[in-house]
Amino acid sequence: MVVPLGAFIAVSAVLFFIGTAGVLVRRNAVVILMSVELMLNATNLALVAFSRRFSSIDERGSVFVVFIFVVAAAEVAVGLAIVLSAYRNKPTVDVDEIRQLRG
Amino acid sequence: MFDLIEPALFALLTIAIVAAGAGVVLANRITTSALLMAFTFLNIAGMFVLLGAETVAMFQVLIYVGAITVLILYGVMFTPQSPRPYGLFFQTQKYWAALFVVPIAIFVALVAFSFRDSATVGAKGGDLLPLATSVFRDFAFPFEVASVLLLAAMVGAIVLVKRDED
Amino acid sequence: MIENVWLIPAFPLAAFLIDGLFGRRWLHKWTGIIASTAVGLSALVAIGVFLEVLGGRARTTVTLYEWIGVGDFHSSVAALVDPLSSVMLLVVTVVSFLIFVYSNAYMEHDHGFHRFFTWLSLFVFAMLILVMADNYLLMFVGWEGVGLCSYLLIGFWFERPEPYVAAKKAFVMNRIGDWGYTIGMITTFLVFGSVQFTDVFEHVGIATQANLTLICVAFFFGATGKSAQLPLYSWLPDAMEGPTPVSALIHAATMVTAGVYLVARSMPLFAAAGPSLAVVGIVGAVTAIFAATIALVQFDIKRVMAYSTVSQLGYMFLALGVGAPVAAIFHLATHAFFKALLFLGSGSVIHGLGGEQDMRKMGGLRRKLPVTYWTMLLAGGALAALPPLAGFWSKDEIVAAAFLGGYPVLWAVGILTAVLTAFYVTRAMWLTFHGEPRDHHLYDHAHESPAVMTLPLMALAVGTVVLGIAIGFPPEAGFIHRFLGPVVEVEGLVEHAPEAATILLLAGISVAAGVLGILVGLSMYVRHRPDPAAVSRAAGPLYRLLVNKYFVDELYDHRIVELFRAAFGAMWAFDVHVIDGLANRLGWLAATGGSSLRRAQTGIVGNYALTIVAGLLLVLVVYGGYAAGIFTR
Amino acid sequence: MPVGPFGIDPAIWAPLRLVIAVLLVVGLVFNGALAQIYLERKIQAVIQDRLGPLHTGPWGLLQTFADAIKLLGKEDIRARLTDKWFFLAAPSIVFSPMLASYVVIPFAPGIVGADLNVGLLYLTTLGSMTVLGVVIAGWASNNKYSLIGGLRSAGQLISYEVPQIISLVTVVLVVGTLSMVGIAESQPGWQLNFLVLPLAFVTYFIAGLAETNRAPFDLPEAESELVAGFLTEYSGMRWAIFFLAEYGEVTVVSSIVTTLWFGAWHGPFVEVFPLLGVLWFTLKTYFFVLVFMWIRATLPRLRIDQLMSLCWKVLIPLTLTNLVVTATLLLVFPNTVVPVAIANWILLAAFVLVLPYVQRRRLVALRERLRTAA
Repeated sequence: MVVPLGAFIAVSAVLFFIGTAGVLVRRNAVVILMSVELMLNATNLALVAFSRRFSSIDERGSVFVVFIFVVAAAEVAVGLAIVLSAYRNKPTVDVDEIRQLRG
Repeated sequence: MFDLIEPALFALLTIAIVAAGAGVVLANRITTSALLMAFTFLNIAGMFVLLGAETVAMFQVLIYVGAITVLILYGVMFTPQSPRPYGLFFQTQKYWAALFVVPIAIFVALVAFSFRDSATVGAKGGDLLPLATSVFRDFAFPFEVASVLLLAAMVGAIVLVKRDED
Repeated sequence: MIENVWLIPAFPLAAFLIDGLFGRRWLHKWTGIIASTAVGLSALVAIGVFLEVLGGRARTTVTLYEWIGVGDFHSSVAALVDPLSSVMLLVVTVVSFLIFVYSNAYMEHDHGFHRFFTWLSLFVFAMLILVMADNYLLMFVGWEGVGLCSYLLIGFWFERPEPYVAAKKAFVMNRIGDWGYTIGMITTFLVFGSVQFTDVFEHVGIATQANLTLICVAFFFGATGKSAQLPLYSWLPDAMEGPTPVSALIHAATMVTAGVYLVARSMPLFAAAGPSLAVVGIVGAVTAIFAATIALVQFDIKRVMAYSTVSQLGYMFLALGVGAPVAAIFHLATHAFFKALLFLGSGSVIHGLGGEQDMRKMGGLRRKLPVTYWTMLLAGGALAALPPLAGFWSKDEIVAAAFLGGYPVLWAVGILTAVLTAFYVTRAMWLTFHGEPRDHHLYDHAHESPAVMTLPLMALAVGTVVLGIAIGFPPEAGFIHRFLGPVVEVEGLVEHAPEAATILLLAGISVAAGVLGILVGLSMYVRHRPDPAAVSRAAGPLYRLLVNKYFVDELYDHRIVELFRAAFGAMWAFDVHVIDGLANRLGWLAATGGSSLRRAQTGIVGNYALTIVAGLLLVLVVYGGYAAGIFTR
Repeated sequence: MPVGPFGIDPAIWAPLRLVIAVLLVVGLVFNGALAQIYLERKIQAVIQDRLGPLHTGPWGLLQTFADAIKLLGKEDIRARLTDKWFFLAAPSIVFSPMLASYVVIPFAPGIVGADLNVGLLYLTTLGSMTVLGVVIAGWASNNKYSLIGGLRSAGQLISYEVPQIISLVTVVLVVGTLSMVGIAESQPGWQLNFLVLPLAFVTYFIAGLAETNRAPFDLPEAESELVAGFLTEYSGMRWAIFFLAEYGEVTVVSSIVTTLWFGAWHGPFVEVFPLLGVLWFTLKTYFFVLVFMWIRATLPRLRIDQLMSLCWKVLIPLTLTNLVVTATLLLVFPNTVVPVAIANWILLAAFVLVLPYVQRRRLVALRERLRTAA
């Protein structure tokens, strides 16, 4: 492998911040979920890169990636369920308009 | 000859990932951003293959592209396509945001690139065997806990969305 | 018989429980009978005990059970049977029995009949505990018990405001006295490590003079509260609002003597603490003369008796002060009989006149209430200390002891008080029984009391006549001296070997004082030489002073009560503004804190995400800083 | 570098091998599809006691070519309101994974695209990607039938993926490796995995049917309800690509079945002529394609709820028990396969006998309820 580790980390960092920007900027709940997925994937990339580079014998990093898969899947499922049930009692998906839980 | 292809592939994949990622955030229509997201996942799987972690790549595609994207697409289909185009263009604090983000970005880039040591060393036999052993032997218990988590999420999601047959 | 000495208080207690629990619904009139029989039985046991002690039985302590055993402080419910306590038991039970029988008739038409007897039995139970106790703590239980019952019984007719105001006053004054008693008790425990009489009196030597005087003065202050001496006496005249038997029993015979018994019992302490005896003597004498002067101008027959009691108690404390405890106890016994008789007599007069107490409306009742008249005449004579009667023997001994003890001033005061006493007795007797009836309507309706009331009067009359000679004949050497001497006399006291001549001389002088008082009284009221009305006009300011009881109550009200009211006002203000203020301030702090935090909950998911990312960036920066060694250089 | 057959020196044999593989794949897929269409129509005809296509060429052989030319000529119309880019991308998203899955299939002892040691996992992953294509097709054509068809088929594909993967895992447990070549070599002569894991074969085959939207599970294209499911808006060559993809998928499933259960290219004289393996392999694969067509012609279509309940209530429990049983037996008797085989056959027998009995009881109960209701 010729590509240095730093490159992978840089890509994952960029992707991570794109995801964060997505979460902060977009107002549609589903797009926020997608951006969160992007962030998770960025971490996956970094984890695998480190795992391949430093612990390729027992792939400790990749184990975490497996768990991130589990968590991501669960998160999307529950996230969508929440969005849909919120949508059901107020016909909007715009995050700023769902304000019933105001303090 | 091989050492030329990989950087090229890496560059290609990076461009694809960053472009698709930005696309997901900037796209006006949600369906476009959903599919761009799927495309990013595919590219990241490519990155994994590039890193020599085939199993993880396979799982990545199987889980992210196969299941999560479809789930998100379901979500997209159920929620209304809002007429007003969303996007960055109506934000007023653009400059404030930039001011805030740029120094942090530089800082992160510095940290990221500080890992300048040698390239990643791909184990010969791919990562199936080591990954499988460590997941099912050393991390067996967390694996069980993860399965319980999944079950809980599944039940939770079903209960949340179940419409009482009124 | 001594072993079951505990039967004596047990009977009144049982009577109290039975009357109290079943009195209202079932027993009604039977409560009186039950209570009287109970006290009668304890009187018999008391007589048994007295005879046994008389037979030379040594001082014994009958313990019922170990009451408190905390660390080195032990106090048990135990009775101390010795000549002093047996005499007191005898006096209390016999007099109570007679008064119980009397009140059966007196309270007959009162709807609170059963309640009266319940409280009366409880009172007798408490008094017996007080007298029998073998340590200060158990005595204090009795002490408080009698205080409570006096409150309940004074305020018996609580429908009218005066009784319960008087009851409250009595109770508060007693409590102030009890405060003194408690300090005394605590100091004895601190100094001697125990409250048992036997332990305390054996180790008197170990205490310093200062401690001893503190203890004695504290106990004496308690005694003044209970026995209505000078600083805390003003509750007794007001206590006359209660029914007459109550005044007779509590405010003549028993409760008021508790203070005298306390000082007599703690004689070894008082003897060892030099100045305290002098204090007792002086306070006693001053109270005697003070109360006597007020009694001169009272028109309410019961008030006259009340002030006379205060003055007689002053005599007893005078006796204790000059170091003649036996004389004090002797006078206590005799006074219990003839004062109870006087009160009951006036009670039957009031009963006869349908509740009228003002002597100015009476007059010439001699023919209407013959038995009451004769019995009260005897009691009056005893009070005025005429020779054959009981009063003369005991009062004469006190006055003699004062002279022989080296206190000529106190002796003079004693003699002067004797004159005044004789005068107001004759005045009272004359105004009620002799002369022309001033209110014919009352006079026509007046009728002699029924046998149930007159019999006790006669029994008491026999007591006043016989008692004096029986136990006190050879002055200073009578039966009572031989009986009580060893227990109460303490070596440190003034030894006075009486020659016959001085005794006769002193006796003569005191008799002369009494006769003088009577003659002056008769001349004023019978022949009107110095007509009482004219004298009172001439006296002018002095007369008004006496009528208003030296403005003592007003003094108390203005000085002390106002003082307390101001103090409590300040405390109330402090509480409201500072403590409540603090609590409210805390509440306010929480509220405003909460509301300001509430604004952070905008409900917009975006804001929450932003804060999370900001946190993340902060962590990143901090980590980066450390990684790059910026912070650790 | 593997030595070529007939002693060709390795330098030449390596690229040659790849070329042969690609040619084989292209040939199998495209010609295969054509042949399958023809075969399908012929078999259906024979089963329905009719003749099938006759006039175009001897015994109607050229019929599919005629269809192909027709489709090529047809105009690929696209409705204006459809989502332009997705509408066009959908066929390729469905077709390309099918084509990509041939890389891993071993046609002959040496001849395989790439011997990935995660071969089987690679196949399942590609299998799951077609779902995306179907959903996009359904969504992009912007009409109700296609949307519902797309969602239904996505649901069906995802739920049937579970039993499919579990049955594959059972085989992997027995064989021990994920790479297809390894599995193929593990079945010399008569040591077919079919004899060891028949139940896994049956469940995989049923799941396979559902994966390819064929026969009893072809609900999305059910003419009666959803017109053509997600295919309604497609016409001309785009529609043809979808069909090619479907037939290709059928071949992929049958080739997986042959490699995993029926000893891929094993057959008489394979050691002598390795290339002969290709012949055996194609024969076996096409035998199963025929079985696909046979089922298509005989079994009636399943309702969506029956389809789902079959998957979740019957197939998944069955495959899970199968997996658990095989795993425990393998652990208990480490290196012999016999107990596993016995257990599997018993389970299969149980499954086969119990099913009709349960159906009959449920039928009786249903009739009972109807009678009481009436």
